[in-house]
Amino acid sequence: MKFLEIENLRKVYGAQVGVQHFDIAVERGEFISFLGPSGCGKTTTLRMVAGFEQPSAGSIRIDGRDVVGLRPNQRNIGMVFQSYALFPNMTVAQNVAFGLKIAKRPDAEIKPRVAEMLQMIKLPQLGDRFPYQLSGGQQQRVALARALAGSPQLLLLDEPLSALDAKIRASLRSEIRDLQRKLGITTIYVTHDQEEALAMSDRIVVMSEGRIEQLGTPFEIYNRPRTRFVASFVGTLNILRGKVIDPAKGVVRVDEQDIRLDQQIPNAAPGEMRAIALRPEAVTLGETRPDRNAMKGTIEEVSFLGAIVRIKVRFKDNLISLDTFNSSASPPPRRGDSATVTFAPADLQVLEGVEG
Amino acid sequence: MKFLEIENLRKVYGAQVGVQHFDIAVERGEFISFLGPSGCGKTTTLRMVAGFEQPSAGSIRIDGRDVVGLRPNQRNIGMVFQSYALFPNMTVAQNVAFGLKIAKRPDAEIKPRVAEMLQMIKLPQLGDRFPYQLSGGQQQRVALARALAGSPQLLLLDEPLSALDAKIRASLRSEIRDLQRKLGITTIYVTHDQEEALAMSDRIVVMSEGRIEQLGTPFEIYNRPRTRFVASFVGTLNILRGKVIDPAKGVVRVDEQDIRLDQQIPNAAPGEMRAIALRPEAVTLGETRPDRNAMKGTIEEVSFLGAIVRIKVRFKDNLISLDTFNSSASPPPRRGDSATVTFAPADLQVLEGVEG
Amino acid sequence: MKRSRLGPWLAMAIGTAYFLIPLIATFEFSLRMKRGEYSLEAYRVVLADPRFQASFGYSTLIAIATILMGVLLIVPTAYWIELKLRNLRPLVEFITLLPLVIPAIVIVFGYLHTYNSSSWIPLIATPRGTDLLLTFGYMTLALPYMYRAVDTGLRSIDVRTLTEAAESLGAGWGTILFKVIFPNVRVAVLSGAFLTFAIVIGEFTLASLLDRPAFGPYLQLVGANRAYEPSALAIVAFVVTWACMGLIQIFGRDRRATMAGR
Amino acid sequence: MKRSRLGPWLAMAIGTAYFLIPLIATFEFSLRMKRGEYSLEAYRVVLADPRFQASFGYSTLIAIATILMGVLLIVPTAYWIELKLRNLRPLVEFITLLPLVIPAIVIVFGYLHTYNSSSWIPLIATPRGTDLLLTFGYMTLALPYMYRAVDTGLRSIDVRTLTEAAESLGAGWGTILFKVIFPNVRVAVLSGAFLTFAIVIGEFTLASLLDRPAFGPYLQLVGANRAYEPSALAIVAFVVTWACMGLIQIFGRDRRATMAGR
Repeated sequence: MKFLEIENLRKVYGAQVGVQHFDIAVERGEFISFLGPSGCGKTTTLRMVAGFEQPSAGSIRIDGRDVVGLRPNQRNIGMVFQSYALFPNMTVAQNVAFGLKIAKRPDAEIKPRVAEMLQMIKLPQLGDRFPYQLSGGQQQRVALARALAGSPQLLLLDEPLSALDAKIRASLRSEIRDLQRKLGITTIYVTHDQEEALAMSDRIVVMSEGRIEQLGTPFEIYNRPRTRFVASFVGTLNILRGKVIDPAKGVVRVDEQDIRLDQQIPNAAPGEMRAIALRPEAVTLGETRPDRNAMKGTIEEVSFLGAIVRIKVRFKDNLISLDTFNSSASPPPRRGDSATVTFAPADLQVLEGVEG
Repeated sequence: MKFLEIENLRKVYGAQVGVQHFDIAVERGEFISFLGPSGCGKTTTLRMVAGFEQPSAGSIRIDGRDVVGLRPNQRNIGMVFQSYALFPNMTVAQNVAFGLKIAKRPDAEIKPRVAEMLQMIKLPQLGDRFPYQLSGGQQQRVALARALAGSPQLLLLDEPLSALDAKIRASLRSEIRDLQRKLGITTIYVTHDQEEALAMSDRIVVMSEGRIEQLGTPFEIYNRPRTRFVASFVGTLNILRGKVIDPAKGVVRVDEQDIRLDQQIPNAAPGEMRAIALRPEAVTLGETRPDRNAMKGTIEEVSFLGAIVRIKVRFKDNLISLDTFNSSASPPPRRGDSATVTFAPADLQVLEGVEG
Repeated sequence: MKRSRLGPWLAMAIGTAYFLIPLIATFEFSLRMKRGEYSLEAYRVVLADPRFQASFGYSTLIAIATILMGVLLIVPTAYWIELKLRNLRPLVEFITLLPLVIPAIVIVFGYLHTYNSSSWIPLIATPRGTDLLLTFGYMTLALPYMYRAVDTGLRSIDVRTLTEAAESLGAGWGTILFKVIFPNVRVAVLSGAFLTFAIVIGEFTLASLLDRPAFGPYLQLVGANRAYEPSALAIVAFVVTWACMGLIQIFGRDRRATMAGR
Repeated sequence: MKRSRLGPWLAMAIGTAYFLIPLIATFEFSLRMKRGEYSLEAYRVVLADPRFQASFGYSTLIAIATILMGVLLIVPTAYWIELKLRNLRPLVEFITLLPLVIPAIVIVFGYLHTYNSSSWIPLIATPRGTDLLLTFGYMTLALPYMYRAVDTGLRSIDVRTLTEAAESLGAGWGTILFKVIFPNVRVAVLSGAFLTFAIVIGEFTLASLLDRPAFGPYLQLVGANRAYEPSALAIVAFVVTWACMGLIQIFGRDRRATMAGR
């Protein structure tokens, strides 16, 4: 038996389906992300686990106990909201102590626990401040401490970093993950930011239109996307349009240059058009080798992004975007230069469907 | 004579200095970014160029004409705002035509010009829509078309992408840059997003507390930051704390492992502590070579970010973060593995000041 | 749980009853002028009364004058404050709220002393002057509503940036006001105007103390001396004000839909 | 350019003069009761008048009753609507705005017919009953202000998420209402209360038509029969209402500072 089991969960609003066929089993201590565009049902699912929404059908078991029908205050969960949701009339310490007071813990226990939590979020001196005196990042850390103070069985986070700046987002991301690891608390994290989900999660549930598209580790999701939706939602893709030359040997022609795949092209006749996906980081500039495909083109755009230099190489109709690391010794190539790009046959993936 | 010349510009609010010692000369057709944290004076400077604020001292010349004292409507500039600022009571086409109507261009000229601009921003069928019927990205493209319709001498953009989603931001970024290149219009772009500035600009003005910290190409700014502020604001840095062993040969000891620099350490005595900066992308995992420094440590964290895998390696007290490209063939290393990192002596930079 | 849900519903029920019961009772009563049958007789009598027509016409005129003067005073002021004097906003808000809490009686006494026949501006000496004074008084009463409506309209469109955008496109002040600002607050101004109209039509204190032939005092006069007509009048007044409210809601909804779409 | 700047300033000057000139004139006049010198004689006379004390006391009592009943009716309703019935908000806003536009006279006629001595609830038959009716009337008048104040307070704190946060921490409804919601809207409720107080103290129409010994009718009585006392009374009423407004502003500023800090 897994720690959290959700079976055949379904939520319907009138005629509209919010969530359906939702099944997952989460290990104790696992960090699971629900990833998807807005309206995909990820928040609705989280809110059903929290008890703020009632499922139309299906079951949710936490540590063997069916919680459907229980009120949120009977579920022993910790919840963190996008808008922090700190109580404005209470100090930081009172906010953190709120759940403990409600549970009628003795004062002698509450005080050291609050101090411990503030230590944990690295704001030990701010107990007497009010929420409005803190920055957004600090407020969200306090919200985290408040959610964790009562040692809940399950931690639920609903886009907790969306309201924050990029730099704070990145640092708080690893802080949350460190904390979660240290406490070993089972965690569900809702986000629409694929990088966040990839960076933090043990496993990711990619959702679209109320269904699970794929469930897997970040590495699986990114490198072996099961559906076209997952492939395009997670990461960036080059899509090449090529004419099938030899389906059995896996040869296609893209802008008059032949390239090889490491697999057959299923259900394809010579002359048909196919879309082929290629991740930017699988492409390198120069370095022609016999085991790699090479294509000649012209550099159309060079974007210096800091650590990464993103280069777009134009062939006749197709365009390949590739990433290289910045090197202080050699400036990036220039627009208009001719260039050869190479990539391994294994990195090419034929997408389903015939292209016009 | 340069196209836009700003000399010794200064703006004071009461006792507070908003901008001072601001000098730049911009070529015709150049794309210049003002980059800095909020409150650094970048927007104030832009607004003085636009005419919405009056400088306390200094001169601004556009194409040889001193514009200080001219009203914004006499300066022949195009301006794009963070909040789009489309006129809600007018259709897209009326918005784009607004400046042309004010300039009393004949109707026979306005209509094709508006059509041309809508074509340019790839929204040719949306002329009859009202702004509230468009997405944020579309609205900002209309705002751009409106600003460019009157063929201004200078295009000013004030954080135009800050209100948009990450994905749209990235695509609109290259669209704006393409347009700017095609039209050859001199452009000033204000942003607090270093990646945006690095990706788009011919040159970047990094600002802090009302002053110019550094002026240079993205490559210069990123790889040869002149001040500690620029180094830490642009990109991410590993800061290693090491004990100086041999200042003349450039040897320091970091967590009991000696590393070499390609330069002397100025004003340092053996035994003093120094901070050394190292970019994450200059570090590689494995590949020991005699011309590179090597350090042995333990992998503390692995963040799978998609195209990039960010790995943190812990030594005794220091931590090095390094970036590697995702490779679908080989999963990233695991937490707790031991690892050797290498980096070239040339990539190390000693920061000013003695460390405690 | 159950109890706490019942409370609010009960409160809402009471709130609704508050308005509906008196209204229905009044309406029912107004239909009973002819013995033993429901008829619109009371309405016929009331609407045929020349004093009704005269007082209603008078109040309508005063209301229109109030609205015109109010718009001319408030729109440019509110625009200017939003654009350049944002620091003054709390002060201006305070001033515009004053008429809500200063009793109308105090305003009238102030006027009577300031503009009496021996003062510099002896407005009260002539009926036209008193009409003007009444209009001023109503402008004061309507100020909080009018200002708030216009201010809300202005705030919802980010006046500052729109003004700057128009300026950067070469527009002068006239163009900005009439092409950009006014069209975007027209709806807000209209809803303020309807509210003003509704307030002026039913107002009693000022009109009565200044002794003008307005609709409010006529209502009171009829109410004191007749049986069925007052109810009919009350219903007529209610329908007029309700129509005004309906118009506000219609315009308001339009605006809200527009906003929601953003 | 120059002209367009002058306009708004002129408008503001007129606006300010509007309030200041009558006020100063009234104040100056109120000091002239003793011939040839400025004195506070008028104030002494007014404040010593037992009818002043009685009517002011009566109005204060009614105001407090109105505030208590209003808070009990409005806070839970507004909370519930914000939390669970957001779709109903336009309707509720519409209802709460009705009293602004339905003339007080209509309300009174409605009450007179509904609660007269031959009706089911003959409130008007006894003075206590009429007092209750007056309180109901004032509650109606104050509803728009009170509701708006409470609603603004509730909206500024994201009631829904705070409620969910408290629930997830184990809190029940009682704890949520008294520990989380109420402390955060206390300021808003207070400012609504002060506004209500100011309105009730100066109200004339309802009190006069229901024939209750309130402060408004007393003001009018004195105004019709005396020379200097009315001015003094007007100033007293102004000071009282001004103090209420000041308190609202103080509490409001507190709140605003809090908000700005976020």
